Amino acid sequence: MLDTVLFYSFAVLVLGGGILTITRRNAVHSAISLIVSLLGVAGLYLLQAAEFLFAVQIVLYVGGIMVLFLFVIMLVNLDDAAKVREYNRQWIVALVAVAAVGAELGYFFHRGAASFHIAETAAAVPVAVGNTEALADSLFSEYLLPFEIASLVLLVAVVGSVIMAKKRI
Amino acid sequence: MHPVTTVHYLALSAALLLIGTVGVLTRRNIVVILMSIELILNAVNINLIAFSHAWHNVGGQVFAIFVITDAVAEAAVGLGILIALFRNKETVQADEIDLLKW
Amino acid sequence: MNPFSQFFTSTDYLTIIPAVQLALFGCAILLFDAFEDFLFGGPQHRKRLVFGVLAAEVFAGMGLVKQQMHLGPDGLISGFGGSVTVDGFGIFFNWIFIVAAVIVAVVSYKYLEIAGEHHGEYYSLVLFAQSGMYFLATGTDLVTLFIGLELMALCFYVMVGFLRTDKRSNEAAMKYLLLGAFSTGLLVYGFSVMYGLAGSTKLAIIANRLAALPAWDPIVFLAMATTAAGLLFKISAAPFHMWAPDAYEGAPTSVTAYLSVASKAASIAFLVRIFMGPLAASRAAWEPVLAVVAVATLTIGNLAAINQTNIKRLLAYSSISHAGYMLLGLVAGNETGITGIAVYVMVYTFMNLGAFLVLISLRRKNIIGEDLDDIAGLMHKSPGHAVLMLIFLLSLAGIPPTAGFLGKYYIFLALIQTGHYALAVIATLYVAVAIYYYFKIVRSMFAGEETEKAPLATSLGLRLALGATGFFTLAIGIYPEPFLRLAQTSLLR
Amino acid sequence: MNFLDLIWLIPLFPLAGAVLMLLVGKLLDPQPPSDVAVAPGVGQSGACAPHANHAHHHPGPLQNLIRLICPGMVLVSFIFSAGAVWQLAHLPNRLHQVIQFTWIAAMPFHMANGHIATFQVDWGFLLDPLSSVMILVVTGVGFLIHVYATGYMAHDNGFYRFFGYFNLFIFFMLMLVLANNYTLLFVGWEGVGLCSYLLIGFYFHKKSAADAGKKAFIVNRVGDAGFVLGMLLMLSVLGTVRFTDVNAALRSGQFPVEAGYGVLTAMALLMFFGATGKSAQVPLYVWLPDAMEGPTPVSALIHAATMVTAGVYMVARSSALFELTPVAGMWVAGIGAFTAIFAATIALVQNDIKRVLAYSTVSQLGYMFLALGVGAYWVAIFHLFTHAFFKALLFLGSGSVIHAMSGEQDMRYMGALKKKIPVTHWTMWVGSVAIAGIPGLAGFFSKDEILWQAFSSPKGSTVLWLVGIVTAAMTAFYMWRLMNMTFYGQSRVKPEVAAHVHESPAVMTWPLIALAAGSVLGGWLGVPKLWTIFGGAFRLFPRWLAPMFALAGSETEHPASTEWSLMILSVAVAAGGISLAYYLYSKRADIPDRILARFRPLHTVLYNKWYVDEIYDFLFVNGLGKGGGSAMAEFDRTIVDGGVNGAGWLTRTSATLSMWWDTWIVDGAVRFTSFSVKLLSYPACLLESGRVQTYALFMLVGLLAFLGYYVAR
Amino acid sequence: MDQHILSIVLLTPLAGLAVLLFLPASNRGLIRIWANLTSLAGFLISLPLVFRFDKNLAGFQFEEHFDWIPSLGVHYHLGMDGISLLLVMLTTLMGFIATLCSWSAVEDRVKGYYAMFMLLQTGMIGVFISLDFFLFYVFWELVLVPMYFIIGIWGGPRKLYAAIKFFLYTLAGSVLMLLGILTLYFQHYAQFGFYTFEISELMKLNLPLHMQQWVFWAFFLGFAIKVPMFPFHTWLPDAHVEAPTAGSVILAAVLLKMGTYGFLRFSLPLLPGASIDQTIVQILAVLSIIGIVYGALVSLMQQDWKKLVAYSSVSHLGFCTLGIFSLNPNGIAGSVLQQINHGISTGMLFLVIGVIYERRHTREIKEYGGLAHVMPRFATIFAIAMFSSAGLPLLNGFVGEFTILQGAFEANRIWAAFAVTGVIFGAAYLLWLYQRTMLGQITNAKNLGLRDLNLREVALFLPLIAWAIWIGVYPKPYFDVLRQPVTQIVERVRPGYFDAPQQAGWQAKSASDPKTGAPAPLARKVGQSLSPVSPPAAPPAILARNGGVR
Repeated sequence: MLDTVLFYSFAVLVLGGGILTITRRNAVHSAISLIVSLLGVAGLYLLQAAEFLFAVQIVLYVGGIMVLFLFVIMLVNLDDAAKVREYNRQWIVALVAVAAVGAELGYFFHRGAASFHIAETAAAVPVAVGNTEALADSLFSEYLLPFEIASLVLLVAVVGSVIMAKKRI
Repeated sequence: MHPVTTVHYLALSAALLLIGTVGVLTRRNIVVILMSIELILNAVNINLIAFSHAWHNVGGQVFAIFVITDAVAEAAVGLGILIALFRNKETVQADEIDLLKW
Repeated sequence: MNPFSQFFTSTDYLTIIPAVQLALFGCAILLFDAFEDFLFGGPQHRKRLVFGVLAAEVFAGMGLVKQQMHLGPDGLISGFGGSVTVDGFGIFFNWIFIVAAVIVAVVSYKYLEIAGEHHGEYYSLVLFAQSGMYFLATGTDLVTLFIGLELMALCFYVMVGFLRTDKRSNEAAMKYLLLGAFSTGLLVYGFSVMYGLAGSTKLAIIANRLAALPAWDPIVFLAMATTAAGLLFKISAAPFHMWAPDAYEGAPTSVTAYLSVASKAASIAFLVRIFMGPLAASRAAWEPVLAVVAVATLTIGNLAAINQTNIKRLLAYSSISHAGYMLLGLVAGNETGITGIAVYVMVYTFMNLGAFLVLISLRRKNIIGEDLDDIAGLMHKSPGHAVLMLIFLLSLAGIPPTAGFLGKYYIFLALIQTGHYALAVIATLYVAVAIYYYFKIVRSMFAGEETEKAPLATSLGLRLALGATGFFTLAIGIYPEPFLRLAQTSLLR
Repeated sequence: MNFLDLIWLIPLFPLAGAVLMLLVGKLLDPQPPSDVAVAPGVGQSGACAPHANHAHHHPGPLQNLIRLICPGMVLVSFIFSAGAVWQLAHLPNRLHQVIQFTWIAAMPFHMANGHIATFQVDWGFLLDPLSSVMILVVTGVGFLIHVYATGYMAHDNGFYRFFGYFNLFIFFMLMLVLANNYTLLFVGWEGVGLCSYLLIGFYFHKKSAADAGKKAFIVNRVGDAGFVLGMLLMLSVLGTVRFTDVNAALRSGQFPVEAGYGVLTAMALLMFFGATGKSAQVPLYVWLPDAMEGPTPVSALIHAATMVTAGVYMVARSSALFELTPVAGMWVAGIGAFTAIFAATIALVQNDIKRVLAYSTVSQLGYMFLALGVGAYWVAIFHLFTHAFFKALLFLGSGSVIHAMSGEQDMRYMGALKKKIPVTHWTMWVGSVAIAGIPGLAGFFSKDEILWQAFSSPKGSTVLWLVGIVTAAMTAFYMWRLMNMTFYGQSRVKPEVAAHVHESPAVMTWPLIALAAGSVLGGWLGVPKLWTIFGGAFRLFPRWLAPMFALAGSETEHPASTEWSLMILSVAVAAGGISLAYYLYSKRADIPDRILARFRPLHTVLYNKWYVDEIYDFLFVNGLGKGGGSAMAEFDRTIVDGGVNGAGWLTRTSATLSMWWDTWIVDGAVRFTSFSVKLLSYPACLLESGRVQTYALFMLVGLLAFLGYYVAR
Repeated sequence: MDQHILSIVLLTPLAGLAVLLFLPASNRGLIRIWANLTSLAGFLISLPLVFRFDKNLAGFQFEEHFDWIPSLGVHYHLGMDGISLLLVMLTTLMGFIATLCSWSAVEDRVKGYYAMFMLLQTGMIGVFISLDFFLFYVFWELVLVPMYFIIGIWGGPRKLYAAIKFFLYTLAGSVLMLLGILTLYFQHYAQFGFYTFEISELMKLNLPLHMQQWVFWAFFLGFAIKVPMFPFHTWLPDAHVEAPTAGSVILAAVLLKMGTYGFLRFSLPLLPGASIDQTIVQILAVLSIIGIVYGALVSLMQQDWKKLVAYSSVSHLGFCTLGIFSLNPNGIAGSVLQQINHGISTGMLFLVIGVIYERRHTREIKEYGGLAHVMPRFATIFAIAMFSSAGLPLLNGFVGEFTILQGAFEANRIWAAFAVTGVIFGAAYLLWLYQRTMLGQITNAKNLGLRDLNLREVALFLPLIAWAIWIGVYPKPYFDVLRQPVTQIVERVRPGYFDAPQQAGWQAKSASDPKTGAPAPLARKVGQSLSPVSPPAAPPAILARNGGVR
């Protein structure tokens, strides 16, 4: 029951934050709303027994968003941003299309809920170790390779953003 | 009240996905578009975590970590490019960058 | 005994040798670049870094050879608990990447020097992107594939925007990144659903699980549709193609070449892995979807190319249409079709690279050299280039005895074999449309009058690369047997 | 010397002459440098005189070589022919065939009855009584006309060219008559058409001449199409085109007349259609009068004596076929009779001396077909034979007149020439008497025989006879109108011409004399059966041809008195015509004008040749609204402006339509396709708006469509 | 030598091309001489084919067979039968003449021009001697490119439009044809278990009728566009008008024959069921007849000299296709012969146009008139070309047309009746053209100073005229050469065609065994009651000098 209440609360946080993110005229407000939304997601992680990710989400991700936020401040003249049009010309079409996709997704989940029943009833493997430990186990054995690649990804991200952002290299 | 099932999480994630999509499609400010993309990736993460929970394996969580990594990397590079763009064009409005067309 | 031995055996290592080589050399180049003054006396000698790339490719190639020699009895080596599987398919595609990377590397320095953006990071990005591709071609785990894709994509975002002072380059990179990220979102959403259905990220397990579900299961379809949206974006299939012309046009031409060839090849490999792997069981559901996409891609690519006056953009549209042909191979989906894709990718590599190389030669100081007018009268100015370009264009159009014919031929073959007659007819008719715009270039080259007299840019690397692409474009067409055998090794087991 | 086995050489002599002339003739007969015809108003200076087309130049000494070679070749042919015919007479079956090689050696085919036969055509020659008559006529008369032409053409440019064509014509004509099968006959058939084209258009700087040549060729082609189809039908039914085989098949009794084989009738009519083209019968006669644009020797040789009779020869050659198809025979007779009287009416009022003769020729050819139609094949050939003499004579005579008159052809500007050109006069007098049908001269014998056969043959009828006799009267009248207007009465010669009137040189008059002799004597080879006193020798002609026409001569029995009276009637009619002409044109020259005034509409119609050319123009040539003119000049203009002369108004309209169709519909469809592809390429481009979010929207729409596909499935 | 003679013939132009590439582009004289030498060598080298060809052998001769792409079942398989022989000889001769006629016509980019011709030559020869469908297709497409350039670079004012139209049109057809080829390929695999493009192998297929029909239409598109048959002909006038003279000559003389050759070599033998299908035959015959009449009618209306001749090609090729789809020996043999004839006569007509174009640079008919006065030699040669084209007996056109008409008549009398009108129109438009340009008075001062043909130009025509007369007077060798292949095709399409009872009687003396061409025993089946014609009681004595026909 508590789960349910918490789920819905977080859901409101997530969706509300999301909606605010995309509707706030001021980009800084958007960023703050995004943080709210991300926090909601973090809450959901907690609900789903993904404690490590919860931590990662808050520490890393939200921190990362702060970076974004700073960039925004660095880049955009807020006064100017407040004056220009917020949405582009195609927003109605876009909304209709998104609504249609939403309806279709609803249809799919409605029709296909059964496909997940197997997942629901999967034999519960007792969690012998803590979440973080299990994650680490998995990450460094089964997912060792992606982990290594991820390091390259981050390297490229660093190099790339430096190349792009620096005036002279 | 129904118990919260995986499908609930899916619905939530789908809703977030759509919100992010709306953001990508309608907002003019590229920074906000990047934020919307973060929303989309978070929707994916909700999915992954929910499935991970349902399947009682951590594969989904690990996947989510990589998605987060990717989100960060993309954001970094995206902002880098944005800076380069801003330096040349003095704008961050998505529909004002249309030098290349047709 | 090494404590890591259970996670990182020599077999595991064997499966990733080339990627490791590439990544290490990439890092090394970064370092060398950082100390260039100290190491080789200044930025003017930066082009020596090309040798770093070449060395990396040599090692990567040796790695591939080693892998080839150690293929198991079932024709594959699996490593990292099934995260990566080296098989003929992967090796074949990696050779393509090597070819593309070598050619791009040796022709880039001149171009970048002229453009004033010759930096060492470029070469490491080429290598990092290639190691991403490596995992696209060999990955058998959703996570590996995903992260490999991102590695490649990120490198390309940066490379597309490499001309940082050029508005068009900025814009191209920005667009590519925004759309790329969006498509990644869709793709990974599909992956998450797939994971949800199977409870695992290993393709083999997913395949087993999905095979148990009905072909028309809605959630499978959902997973397929979102995954497809992401993947089709990468190969620039309609209606996910729209980034391509802009990105191709804005990017440095050498990057465009790399992007249009290697990135597309890697993505198509990825696509084949997913659709012929986990999604194979629901072929009935996706075949018509992909068929429509393929036709739409052909249509958009060919039609839009007709009006172009910018050769680069024209070639961009043409490469969209080529994606359509490759997709048709997947639609046919039998052995011939897969071989056809492999053959197509192979010939496409040479001919498309070749065409872009000619464009690179046209880029001179103060001359962008991308417009139809810029190539006008090329026959007078440089008959060699003109004839080579003609060969590439003929090949792109699929006129025998050039390589391109063989690629198209295989696709038609597969379509006919699987009874897709209507698709075959459509595909063939678009050959005629394609001729029309390719010959706009030919016409300009041979019948037009020169607009300027400046000699073409040239360098040793460019000459060698042009020669090699020209040679292979003709050789595959005239004596295709060894190349076909090579492509046939790529059959998925 | 075995001439019989050398008959294949007969055509080759003139061919050799032709080849020689056309290849090296120019060396023998150098052309004057200013031999360029330039339209008025064009040209750089006075250096090119506008009257260059009439420039007389004085021949070089080598020209005499041509005079020797070309007629000489024909003479050699004549000698070989005569030798061969002489030897043929000694063969029991009077048939000799030389097959040199297989010409068209094509493949087997299925005949109409499902049997397999091989389509092959010999390069072979057949000498039998029929072809022997023809080769003698062709080489004999041809030689005389050659000789005449050496004089007549002496001052023309392109002397060598003329003789080259002339010899070539003889070659083809000999091929035509010597061929042993229809297809080889067709070679000659087309070949003479070609030479006719070349020779009519000899003065090719004259547009009217070039037009006439083209008209002749194309009208002939129309007939040829029928001939070709007839041949194909023959192959299909009989499996062969070789005369001997065809005749043997047809006479084998497999196709009894009673059974009424429609296919044979079709075959015969198709052949006959071909003949109407070549032999200038209704409806395809229109080219012949125009063909008079050619030099006069050409008119004499080709358009009177030989080529135009090819149709007669061909039908006679196919007698076995026509025997089996009474319906076809009826058509032949009917068309022949109609043509005879029709052309005669036109000839009554023409003023151009050559045109009178041209219509006369058409009329006489009508007689021949009349004879063929009623089954009197030998008579047709007989008339062909006699006609060759007197009509060639008349043409050459008229040529001599024209020569004397410095090119004047209009009889209204002649008169009283008898004294000035006596030889011409006397020879033409003989010819005119002969054609009029006065006993003792050639024309009488053949024409009277035709009339008699038309009356008495089982296929004949009183109507046909009546038409024939009326035509005979007209013939006598218009010929003597010609004689009177030309040689007698008051001189109307223009003064500037009158000074130069002179008799032609001997080289021209001697052939006239020779032909006149032929016109007198030729008829005596076939005197009427009634004239028993002359005995068999004087019926050599029917006897000679008898083996050819198995059923010929089987006329129904009539009392001799009937025949005598008819004969006397025809002579009377002829005499009447001559007298009337004398009275009207020599004695009371004012009457014709009054008659003309009285019957102006009729005269106009006749003068304008029943407006057939105009009707054809109206129908086939786009002379719409221009054809009504009454003056010759206007008529010419009609043709000139007609453009597709002889090809036709319908043709032209349909060609225009086709062209329109091709441009706008067929090619239009192509261009529309490419246009629409190009058009469609704009939306494809415009999708690329450059706005990144539009791109994203399209991606979403793509996804939407994917999912929608599942939903809507 | 004999084993590789076809390869040698095929590769001679390529060898010439290889050398040409190393000649300096500035030295035009050298390039011209070399190009002419090469094309002459190409012709001379092909001559032994004629002498070594054994007309009595069934099947293919001079065969060469190597694996080319074993994994696809593609072979380098060359071979020649009578049809190929004639067309190859036409190609090599016309190639030489076309090269020679460009001597002074082309001043611009001479090297490229000749290079294109050599490439074209190889492609065309290859088409006619390939016995592997894949190889055939490669050559088929190879031809397009040089032709595109010849039209597109050295052509007239609208050359680019014409060139791309030519290319697109023929390419569209041929790629569809490729689909047909692939269908056969897979059907063969399905039936025999291995992949091959060998024609001889594909002939063993046993296809259901509906599939044959589909494949037939696919082939049809490829071939009909090339021929071109109505309504696919519109590329032809444009291409001809814009092409340089030599291009027109080759295009008309050889390239179009690739289409008819395709019908003969592939459509009929590979798809006998569809080829005999009444609907298909009717459609094709009607299209052919429309082509004959329509092409002639449109010719009548042309104001452009070259366009007129181009449309006349549509008409003539209509005869060729009509002959083919008469589906009997005479139709087919006549068709092949007519293809050669058309090559000769239309080639000459285009050369004629080229000569005058070189002097006056216009092809408007009304610019001319009375040329015979200033150019008598030219006028003579034009006349011969014209009459050859109009089908005058003793020139080549007649034999072909007549044989075709015979075949058509056998198939359907109505066809022949319509087709024969083409003969009339043929004379009409050609004579009219001749009259408007050659005869009459000179109406344009510019024409006064035209010079007559020089020796080189006369030399262009002489071999063609000689050939025209040869075929016109003694076509037997051609029919002899064609007998075997045509018999095979007919046997294939209409099995038992030759088993019909032999017509007895009149022809007995000259009848020969249809299959072997050898004299048959005097098969006199006396008393066949079914036959309306029975042997004569006593055939007329024939004193044939040579004792009948061998």
